[in-house]
Amino acid sequence: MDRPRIRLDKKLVDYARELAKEITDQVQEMINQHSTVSVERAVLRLFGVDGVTDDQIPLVNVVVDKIKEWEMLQDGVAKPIVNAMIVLDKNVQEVAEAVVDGLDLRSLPRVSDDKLNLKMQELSRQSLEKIEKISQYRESLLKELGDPPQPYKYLIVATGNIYEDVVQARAAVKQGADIIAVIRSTAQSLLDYVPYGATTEGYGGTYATQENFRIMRQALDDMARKVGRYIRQVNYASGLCMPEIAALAALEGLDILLNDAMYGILFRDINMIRTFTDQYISRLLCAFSGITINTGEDNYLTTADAIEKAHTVTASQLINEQFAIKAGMKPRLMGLGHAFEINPDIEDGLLYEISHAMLARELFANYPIKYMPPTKFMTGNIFKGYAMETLYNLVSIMTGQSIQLLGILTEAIHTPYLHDRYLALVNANYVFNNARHLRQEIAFKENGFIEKRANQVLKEAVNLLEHTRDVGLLKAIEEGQFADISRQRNGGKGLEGVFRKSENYINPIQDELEKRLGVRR
Amino acid sequence: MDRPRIRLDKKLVDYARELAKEITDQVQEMINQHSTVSVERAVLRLFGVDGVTDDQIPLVNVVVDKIKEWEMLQDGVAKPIVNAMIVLDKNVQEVAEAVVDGLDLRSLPRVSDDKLNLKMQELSRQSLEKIEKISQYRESLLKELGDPPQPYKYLIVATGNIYEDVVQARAAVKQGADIIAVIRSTAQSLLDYVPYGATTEGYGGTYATQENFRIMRQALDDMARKVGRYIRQVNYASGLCMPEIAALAALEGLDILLNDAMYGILFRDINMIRTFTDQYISRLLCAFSGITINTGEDNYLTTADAIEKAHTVTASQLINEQFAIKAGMKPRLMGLGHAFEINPDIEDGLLYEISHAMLARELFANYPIKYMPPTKFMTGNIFKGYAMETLYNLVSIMTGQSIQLLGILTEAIHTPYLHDRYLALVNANYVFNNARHLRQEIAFKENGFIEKRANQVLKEAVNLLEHTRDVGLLKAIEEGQFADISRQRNGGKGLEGVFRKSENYINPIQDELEKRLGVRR
Amino acid sequence: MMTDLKNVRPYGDQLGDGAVQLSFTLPIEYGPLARETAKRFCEALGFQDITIATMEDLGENFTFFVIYGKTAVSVDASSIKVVAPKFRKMTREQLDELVQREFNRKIVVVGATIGTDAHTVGLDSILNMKGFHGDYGLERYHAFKVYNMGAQVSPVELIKKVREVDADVILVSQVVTQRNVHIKQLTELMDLLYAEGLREDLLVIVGGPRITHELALELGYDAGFGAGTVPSDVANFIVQELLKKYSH
Amino acid sequence: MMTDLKNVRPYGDQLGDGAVQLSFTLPIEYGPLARETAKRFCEALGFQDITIATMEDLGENFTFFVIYGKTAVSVDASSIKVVAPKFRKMTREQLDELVQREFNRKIVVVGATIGTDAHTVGLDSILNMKGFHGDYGLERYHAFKVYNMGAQVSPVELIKKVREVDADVILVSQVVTQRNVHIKQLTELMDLLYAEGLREDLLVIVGGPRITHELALELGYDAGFGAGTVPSDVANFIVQELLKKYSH
Ligand code: B12
Ligand code: B12
Ligand SMILES: Cc1ncc(COP(=O)(O)O)c(C=O)c1O
Ligand SMILES: Cc1ncc(COP(=O)(O)O)c(C=O)c1O
Repeated sequence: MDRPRIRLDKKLVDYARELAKEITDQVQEMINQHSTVSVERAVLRLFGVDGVTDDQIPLVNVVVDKIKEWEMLQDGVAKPIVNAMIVLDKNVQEVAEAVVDGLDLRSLPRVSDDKLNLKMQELSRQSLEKIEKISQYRESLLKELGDPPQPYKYLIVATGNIYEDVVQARAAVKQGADIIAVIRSTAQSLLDYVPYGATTEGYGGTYATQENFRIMRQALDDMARKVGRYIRQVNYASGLCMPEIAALAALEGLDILLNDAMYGILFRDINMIRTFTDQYISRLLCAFSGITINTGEDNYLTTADAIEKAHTVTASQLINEQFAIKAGMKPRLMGLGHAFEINPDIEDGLLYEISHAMLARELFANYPIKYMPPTKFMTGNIFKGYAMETLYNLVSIMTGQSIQLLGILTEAIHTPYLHDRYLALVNANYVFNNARHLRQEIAFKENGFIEKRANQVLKEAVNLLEHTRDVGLLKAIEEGQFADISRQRNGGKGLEGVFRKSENYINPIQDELEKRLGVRR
Repeated sequence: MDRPRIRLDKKLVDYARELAKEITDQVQEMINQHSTVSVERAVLRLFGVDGVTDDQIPLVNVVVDKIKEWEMLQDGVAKPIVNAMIVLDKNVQEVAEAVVDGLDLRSLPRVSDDKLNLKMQELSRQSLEKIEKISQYRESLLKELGDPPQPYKYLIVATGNIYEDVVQARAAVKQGADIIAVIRSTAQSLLDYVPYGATTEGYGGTYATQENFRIMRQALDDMARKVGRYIRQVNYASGLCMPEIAALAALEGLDILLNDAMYGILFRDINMIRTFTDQYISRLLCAFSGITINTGEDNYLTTADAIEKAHTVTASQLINEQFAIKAGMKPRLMGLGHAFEINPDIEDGLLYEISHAMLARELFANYPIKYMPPTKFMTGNIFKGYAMETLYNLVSIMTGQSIQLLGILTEAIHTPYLHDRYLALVNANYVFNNARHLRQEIAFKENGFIEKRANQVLKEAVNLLEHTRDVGLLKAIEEGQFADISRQRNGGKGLEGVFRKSENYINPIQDELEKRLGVRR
Repeated sequence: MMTDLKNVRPYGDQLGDGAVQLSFTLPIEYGPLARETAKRFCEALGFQDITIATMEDLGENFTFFVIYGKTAVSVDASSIKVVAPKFRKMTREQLDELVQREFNRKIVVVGATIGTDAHTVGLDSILNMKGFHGDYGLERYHAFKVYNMGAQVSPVELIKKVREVDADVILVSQVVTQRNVHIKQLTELMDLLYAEGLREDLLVIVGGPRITHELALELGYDAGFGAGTVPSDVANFIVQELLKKYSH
Repeated sequence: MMTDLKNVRPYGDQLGDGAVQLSFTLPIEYGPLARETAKRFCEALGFQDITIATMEDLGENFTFFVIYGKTAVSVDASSIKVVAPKFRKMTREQLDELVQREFNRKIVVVGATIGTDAHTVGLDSILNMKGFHGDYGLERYHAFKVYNMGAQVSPVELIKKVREVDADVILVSQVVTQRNVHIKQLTELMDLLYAEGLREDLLVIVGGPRITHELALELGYDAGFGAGTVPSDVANFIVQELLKKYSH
């Protein structure tokens, strides 16, 4: 016995998964009919288009916007670009630059479909081979340096300045961090482009850029060799540029991306179809490049009550799981989320927390699930907050969680100071070590509170999923079934960037990914 | 199931108790042959002698010293004093004052033994009736106000000034304390008298005096009525004046006394015979007046390693238990001690702590055992210390401990500040409430680490007890078997205050107590 | 404890001891020089009896300290005039009745988190039925008609709503305070209210965990409510303040 | 992080921000006046951007605060001369060999916790075989002959022992510092050593969690060792210092 168990109603578990599958099957049909500007930009990025204009607009944005303007986007960005490459005998970057400089692709002659397809496949294969190499290198580094024991200690840096982030990340790794996430600048999720280059000014976080990824990656690999354990790097494939960020992350060897099928819709008011489509492509990329996704179920509990709405976390996890399966992801990459967010004044709140943590653990037994710390009930009493984090860390080691986002004692006050992060590690290092094998030594009472509560939450999740299956996920979101937030299918940000694929639509990267991942549609 | 269980080797448990009984039987024989100046002074105090001389020497000290000087002490102090009362037709206080003023009791005629015995019995009964009334009053107050749930939250105050102590105690009770202990001034345990009156100057603590007891008692009763729960008061029957403090505590209605059969010997270098004799009489008084004793096994772990020497705690608890039984104490008054003192850097240290806590809980299932917080490994990192206290509180509520001396985050720095105590309560209130019924929901693995470790400690305790039985407790202490400290039977402080009882020795209070408690020897 | 308000100083374990706990990080390598620098720093702040309770190596030439010190600094609290929203506490029933009697209509309240701020929980807990800490929200009162616009509302949208529903009161929430973004956003709203000639007719109230009444007044608002505010405080303030306003 | 040593200031999340956390209690009733008084107090210490993170009612007219503030105060660390016992770190084997070679006998050490202080764990961890934190104690060295007198030893007893065993080094421990009792006791010992004409011949070293080298020097001791001392530090200091002494 390597952790305690609870018995879940097996039939109910199967039924819940079946419901989630039906729900996502419906949505996937819609996804298959759509593409988005970010998907197309991701294709260009993977083909090798890089750089920005003098006004700091990424070339990929200029090109996609032009092609859209020329009403050629419904076929996908690949065709006209590759056509130009062949006709003009230029590489993709040169073509993109030419477009920026005024080249009108409509003016070019069309090469044969065969020629076009051959070239597109070649470019896609080259691109994916590059990614494959990168992920193989990371695998081997992980083997060489060794994987730290779970739960991994996950810490955030958020200075706004990538170079200062590096200093703080290095210190955190020395103190024991296993995973470093660079929080993005507040506004980035609503930007319909990916900023460029190294950045030193951010707002509550640091911009996610390819160069920033590279700088942090190098710093973490340096430190990893120094401390002799592999250090994982995290960013966000979330917001309006999911597919592009996933592409850049794959190219720069990131390990984990925050990526949720519904977060953007609910918490950032991004159009549903945009988000569903983007998440699919971004997950294909993650699946292929071995990037773990972390879903955002913790967010449900920052607005809703963590006991009353525990089942929404479970329902969302199951939906995220099915979407991930559709994108060819294996359980080992599915870092489904949950959180320790129950009001600390509740009698036996800890029993609820244990129960909810066990439910997630049992449902997703070998998944690298991600556990989020108390935030909502953290107050300016940093001492009490530190006590809450102690129990949070204990529940994690006791129930066998995988990824532990460490709680920060000043959560209610400011983004973490350097020593706030240190103290978070002091706490986790103490608890994880001091209670290392507790989970092998305890059992929860059969048919006791913990087991019963977990089954009850599961039942409530099934009820929600049943209703969602009946009305459809889009309708359920319109009704406000998730997080008490209602969004309309024709509303939200980024709608203008969604388009219906034509019959002639081609996305060679997607095709190649689907082929290799065995999810060919 | 109201708490988790572990299976102890039943035979070993019985054998351990049998050994402890044999060990204490031997010592009790020696105790029966001795009395001490403090025992005699306690008799006078219970008869009603009060007050100090102009030089602040308690009348009881002057009287006993005189009687000793007159070589009349071997018969006990009661006889000459009561003889004087009858002859001079004075009350006991008047006689004592007369002695201070120079009256030589040798000069008085002797009344008949019958008369003497009658009067002594009368005085003893009056005295015990008074105590009985006081303890009945406390019982009824406890019933009226209600007993808080266990573990009781025990806090110390230690300003040195009884009036300032009252302010701090009141604040602590408001914040949730169930028990208030006034720490004694550092030097008091080695004073061979009990200071007098209200005191405002102490050194790392406040002097234990009858008046200070009264002042604090009144403050606590006031607060108890305000907060609607009974508040217990603690002091120390330890050091050179155990019996007298026990007498004063009984008279002032204290609820708990720190009282250990060996602490004074080992940690204060007090003579063995003195301590053994004093503890017996003080425990008769506690047993009669319903005062819970708290033993000091935690002290073993401040010098020795808490894992290596865990069995010394168990052995001492068993010895304390047998001594207490001999004094007519019921389990409900035996607050045997143990502590959470394992190095926090030890892997699985928490499993050891749980195991040791369970061992104490199982061995003394319905006893009000007292659990002491981390002290030795507390550092200037008050945050880490606060995390340690969180786990300490969790272990307590999880294993069903009775009396919880709350840990103070500044343990390594200074005696508690007002808000240090507050933060201790914030921590305990949070953990106890949030994990209230955890103990009903978990079980420890059968034959797992926790159960095996507990049996191993028990086995080691038995080995130590066996050796102690073989050589005798006095010899074992001389050998340094307990706390690695060696004390000689003819050494130590207070030896000059011990004397062998003559054949005519009478201690009417002791006789009456033994009779009523059914431990007549 | 009876204090001399003229001379208030921190209390550790006796009156006047001036005991304070500090923690901070110095960007200096762990070692004796770091220790001495920390001590000098505390001296420069005016502390004596400085105990470096712990000093820990954060790596990368940073050192963390926990320190206890004593200070002779004291504050004359008797001369402080506290600024806080003024109202006497009436029950919900009393307020509802009062509004019924004096206004004979509902008081119209528009609430929003303005600017880039996306935090709604605080505002919701003042407005929603459920309220906060067992204290019912404004929607539960007969006295109020509440429009809750949610988060990331621009001042222009907010003002549009105010006109549309003929509001008596605006409640704005601001939670994010990094780089003083809240001050920027609150100033923008107030300027627009003046520009639109709406300021006079409205009660404009701001709340949030780092909002103080003092700050609110400085920015031209009628009141500021901070951490731990309960809805009934806000309800009482609104009703009593409007009564004053209309009786003038 | 490379710091300008001339200008060292606390670091929260960026260089020079001067961020400090404080906590303390004021003897004043929980409420707005307490909050304002706390703020003024922090201002008087020289803090700006003061955030009262929490304010809690301790009862009996006491209020507890956790506060974050920023200060412009900085320290010139480049001008600080650190006082610390000086020695270079040699291994136990090297020291044993060195003593064997240079002294050709064992160095005699007498250790004691003096006065009313009953704490022995710290001293024991320097002297006992077992040592501290995996670093062996002086008894483990061939270089030393150790006499550990334990706790509550009076200066007179200690000196008697020193004469008896012809000691080279005295190690005293002082843990309790309440009301500066350690200073009293350390002074008493040093006075007696001078009075007895023994000071010159001996290395006299003091240790304890709140002992600093600076304080030790002030009191006339040769060195002071604080929290976290390992026995090998003390061993190195003793041997190297005695070598210096004898080579003069
Ligand atoms: C929940 C939460 C979120 C949720 C918000 C969900 C939602 N719909 O509200 C999510 C996850 C989306 C979120 C996101 C972010 N958050 Co946030 N979040 C929090 C958190 C954990 C709790 C806030 C909360 O709900 N408190 C409970 C309510 C009841 O308290 P309250 O807001 O103080 O309200 C009370 C009073 O202030 C007052 N009040 C409040 N408003 C009003 C209005 C009126 C009119 C009145 C009268 C009274 C009043 O009454 C209420 C009841 O007493 C806090 C940390 C914490 N524990 O405080 C961080 C925190 C506020 N967030 C923070 C940050 C930085 C962010 C992000 C910018 C992070 C990032 N880089 O992405 C993002 C961006 C959001 C944005 N654009 O604004 C910081 C703010 C730092 C600062 N001082 O500026 C905090 C402090 C966390 C931290 N330490 O970094 N967050
Ligand atoms: C264990 C302990 C006890 C035990 C002592 C057992 C024993 N035989 O030593 C007992 C329970 C008996 C005890 C009693 C008391 N204690 Co006590 N005790 C502690 C405790 C928990 C741990 C101390 C310890 O062992 N530390 C571990 C050792 C290894 O660390 P160290 O002493 O710092 O030693 C290291 C260095 O300082 C240095 N060092 C130390 N000595 C020397 C000497 C030399 C020559 C050198 C080179 C180096 C050196 O090297 C060591 C290794 O690095 C502390 C709290 C704490 N966590 O620190 C309180 C503490 C020290 N005790 C305290 C008090 C007040 C008392 C009492 C007075 C309480 C009372 N009112 O009854 C009594 C009275 C004792 C007396 N007369 O002195 C206070 C002191 C407050 C102050 N600043 O003055 C403390 C801080 C607790 C508190 N917060 O109140 N205590
Ligand atoms: C899935 C997911 N994406 C993104 C974010 C971050 O927010 P933003 O949308 O501002 O990048 C979160 C935050 O918790 C999240 O859970
Ligand atoms: C049984 C017992 N008596 C007394 C004391 C207090 O010490 P002192 O002897 O100084 O009163 C303790 C301290 O832990 C103790 O455990």
